[in-house]
Amino acid sequence: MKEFLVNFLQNEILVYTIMVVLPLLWIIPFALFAVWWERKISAHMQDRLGPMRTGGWHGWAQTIADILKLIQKEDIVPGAADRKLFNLAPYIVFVGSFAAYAAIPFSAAYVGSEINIGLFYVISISSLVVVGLLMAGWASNNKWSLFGALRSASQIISYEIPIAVSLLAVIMVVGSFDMQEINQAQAGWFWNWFVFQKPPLLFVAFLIYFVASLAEVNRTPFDIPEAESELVAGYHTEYAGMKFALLFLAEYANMFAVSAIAASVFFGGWNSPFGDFLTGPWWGLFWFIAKSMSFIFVQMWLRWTLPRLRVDQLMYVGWKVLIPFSFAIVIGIGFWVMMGQ
Amino acid sequence: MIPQEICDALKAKFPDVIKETKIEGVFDPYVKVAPEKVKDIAQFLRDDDTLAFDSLMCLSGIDYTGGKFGVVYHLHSIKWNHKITLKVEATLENMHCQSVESIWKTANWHEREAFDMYGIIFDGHTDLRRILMPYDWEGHPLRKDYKVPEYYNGMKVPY
Amino acid sequence: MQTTLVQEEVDSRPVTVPGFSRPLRSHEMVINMGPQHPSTHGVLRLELIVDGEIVVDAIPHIGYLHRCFEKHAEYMTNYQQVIPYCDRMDYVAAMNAEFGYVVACEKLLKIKVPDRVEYIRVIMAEFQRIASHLIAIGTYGMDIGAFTPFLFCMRDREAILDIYEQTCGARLLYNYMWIGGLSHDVPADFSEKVKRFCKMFRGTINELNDLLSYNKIFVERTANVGVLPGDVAINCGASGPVLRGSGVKFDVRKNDPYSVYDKLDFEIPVGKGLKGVVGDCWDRYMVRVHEMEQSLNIIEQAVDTLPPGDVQSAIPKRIRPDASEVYVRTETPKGEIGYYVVADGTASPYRVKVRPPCFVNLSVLPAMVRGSMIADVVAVLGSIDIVLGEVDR
Amino acid sequence: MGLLDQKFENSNVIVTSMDSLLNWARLSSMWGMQFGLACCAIEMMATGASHYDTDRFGIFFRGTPRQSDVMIVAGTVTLKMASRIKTLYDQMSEPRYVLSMGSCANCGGPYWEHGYHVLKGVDRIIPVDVYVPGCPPRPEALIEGLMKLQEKIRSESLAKKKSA
Repeated sequence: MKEFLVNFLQNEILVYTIMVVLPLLWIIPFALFAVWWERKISAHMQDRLGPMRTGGWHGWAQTIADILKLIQKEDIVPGAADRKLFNLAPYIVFVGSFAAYAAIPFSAAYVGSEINIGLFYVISISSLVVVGLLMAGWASNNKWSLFGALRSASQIISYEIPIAVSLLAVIMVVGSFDMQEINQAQAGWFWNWFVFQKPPLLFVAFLIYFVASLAEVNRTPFDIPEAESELVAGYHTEYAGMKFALLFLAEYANMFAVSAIAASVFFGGWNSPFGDFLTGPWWGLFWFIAKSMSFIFVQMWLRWTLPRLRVDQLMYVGWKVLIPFSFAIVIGIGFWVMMGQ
Repeated sequence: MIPQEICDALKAKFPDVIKETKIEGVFDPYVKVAPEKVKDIAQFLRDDDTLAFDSLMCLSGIDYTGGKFGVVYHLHSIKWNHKITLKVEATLENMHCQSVESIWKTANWHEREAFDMYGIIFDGHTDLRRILMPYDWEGHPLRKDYKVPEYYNGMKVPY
Repeated sequence: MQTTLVQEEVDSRPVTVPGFSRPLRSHEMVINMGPQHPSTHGVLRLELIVDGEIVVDAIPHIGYLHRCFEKHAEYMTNYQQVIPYCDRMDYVAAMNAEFGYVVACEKLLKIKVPDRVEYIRVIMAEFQRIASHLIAIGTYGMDIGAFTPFLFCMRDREAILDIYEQTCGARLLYNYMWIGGLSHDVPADFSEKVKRFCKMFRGTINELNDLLSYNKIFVERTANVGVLPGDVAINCGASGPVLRGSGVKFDVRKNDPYSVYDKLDFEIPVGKGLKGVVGDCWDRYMVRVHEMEQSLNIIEQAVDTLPPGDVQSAIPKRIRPDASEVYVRTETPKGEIGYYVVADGTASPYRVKVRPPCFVNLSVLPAMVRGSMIADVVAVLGSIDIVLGEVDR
Repeated sequence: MGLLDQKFENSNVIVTSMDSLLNWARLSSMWGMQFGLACCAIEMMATGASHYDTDRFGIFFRGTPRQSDVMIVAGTVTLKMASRIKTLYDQMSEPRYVLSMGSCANCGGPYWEHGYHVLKGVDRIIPVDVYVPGCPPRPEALIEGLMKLQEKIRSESLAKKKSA
């Protein structure tokens, strides 16, 4: 796609700009509808209807109204807050989650940046979010926010490790960090997907990744940083209006990012599940988004079903369960790959 | 134990602090005692094996008008399933009464409430503060002669 | 809410901070939980002194909903007028709150109410117990982080409210039990409705158990948390599920029966420490679930033996008891409610003192949360199931 | 601002259509504050729960005042609580609305005469947009009150708001 655009527009800077803007064009409508979708899904799980009025058909315009309203809201900075950090934090959070999209392959023809350390880049850049959250919590000068920020920092840092190590298992099989190469390695029928390879090691690796990714995006049962019933609203307790909307948007963008990684690393990414059936760049996009969305659905499903862990139990799961298992899998895969050669 | 036996046991142990006992003609038989001996009596009632009043059901303050106040203790024994009521009288000149907080922890908040509502001071209470009313409220609202203030913190109180 | 981090040397003397109840040491911080906080179940304020996530001390501040019930009771023109205020005291279990008051007044007046009235009262009180426990369990799930059980509980509660609405026209605050009788007789198809509900609700309890009670995360969060030993519970005056959760088999309905509870057959569930120690949050929670099952048993028996008759025949024309006083306690969903009614021979009570169950149960909270984590405070507070209207009156 | 006010007074197509868009957004997404005081709070919970479901109107409850638009004062306001309610109202960001639910919040309700610790009407400390009578109001009544508030928002205008 890059070559095509360069040939077409004859301007590399313009092409790069377009390539960058494309994921943004996806994230914003996605986040808008994901919020609506989540409200509808949760409502139907709870014997309710969810938004019904706004925009006519089943309240489809609910989140659009929400965002338009949030734009109109007064932008409050609490008097005792650290003004600079308070204002900067939502942008850092958003940049952190948005930058991860640069290396995610949406289709065989499109990936924002074809860097050969793609997966490594995604893992590391998404850690930027934690800086933003810490800033938000600290600058609010509110004790609940501070608790939320400290909890999210400890949580995200702890769960980065099992995520990275479980993805390492796949990297060892492929022998490359390049996301496109990982996707190409899973071409063909669905049993070629890594989740079904080297049974059951990579399947367990996927489970570890999925559990840890829930913690990474602060979803139940690991939503302790914003635990409504404990910390009021966690790190964004003091945020109002558009800044809150940005934090909210970033949360959903993050949700999609981790689901997209799960889809492309373990579930064949843009590959069709049925060999050559419905392949091509556009169908690739379709398969990729469909797979990611199904993970998002599972995330929502879990959120409206499970209770929340306590902070020490969360650390227990991270350090004493997920990390040892993920290391064991890496060692197992190492032996397997070595034997195969 | 029937109430008569409880009264007899109390009279035998504390011959001079029991002011009045009433068993017949009332729904809840009661023993009226001196306010400065409540704690000893309570200790005895709880620790004596045949009485074993392990729970204080209720502690109420009451204003008998004319400057006379009272504290009423409703006791119950889960072990023996019998009840007795203790009564104590205080006057406007001497609003003191011994605290039974160290005997039954239930009394802690109940005594604070009686203090808040009637101004009865419980000697030996660890934390005798207002409980329901704001800490800067003036007066004790459940007294019969209580007058509602016109304003509190700039807010008009009467309708 | 202002941040009050006191920087001192580690071994320094405690520093008194203006506006807070307790001196602080250098590594401690005060956080103010409430009066507006999603999980304080109303307007409770907890002053938490924390060392990181560990709670060093919790100091409850109540009175944010002090609506002067006792003053109103003294100023009413007759005994009957106090009943609506009883409703508003425990607004989650209004039937049970007014039950205690009417039993006390009937004892003062030495009235014997007809059997039909007693049975209908028991049915209504047990329905209210289920409704109240549904709210308790639902909000407890929400405190722990599970949102969906709350909505399921509220949905089932609506079925009970429908029965109430058919009977007396109100959803929440009924003024249904009058001194000596009831405001309305039950509707014609009452028995079938009640039986249908009982059948439906047994299934719902199983659903609730699957979704919440035996959920691994829920058990992890609640078992071994906020342990209250039985002897401490008795000494602190705890009652209701809090007392029974600690393994003490005491229920006013059985041990000091009122109304027709002595003619009905039911069990008293107690905490057994199945998932942890006896007296932890899970035990208190589970006692509520089992109590709902027992309430269904009581309702079914009472509906089967519901005698015919007039529900207003025993209502006295003139309510003017002789100068006397009475203390009556009954079992509400939260624990035992006690009414100490002093009559002076006039038409209105001289003094009505309420012994609110939640008031006493809440005073146990600091002992239960010391040394646990902030998240546990929420878990323990939810397991006590307080209603602030009753704590503050 | 004289000139600009003048222009807004004669509401033209742009202003009115902008008005209706912004009003639509505000009235379709009235996030309530998760804040109950007394009996009415239980009915408010029932209104938010499965049977009545305020989420149909886009109303759901936020725990923090910063992110909420409508404060439903559900229950008796006591003198001890009054200053806290004022603080919470001040913490909410504009545009904000107050719905007074139930007789107690309207005027003191059954506690108006002898309630020495009850504030007789929340409108003595904060401005109220909609009053819902009842003790407690049924969920239908609360929904009606919320729809009245929607009507009120619908009639707001950029121009009028400045002059008001």
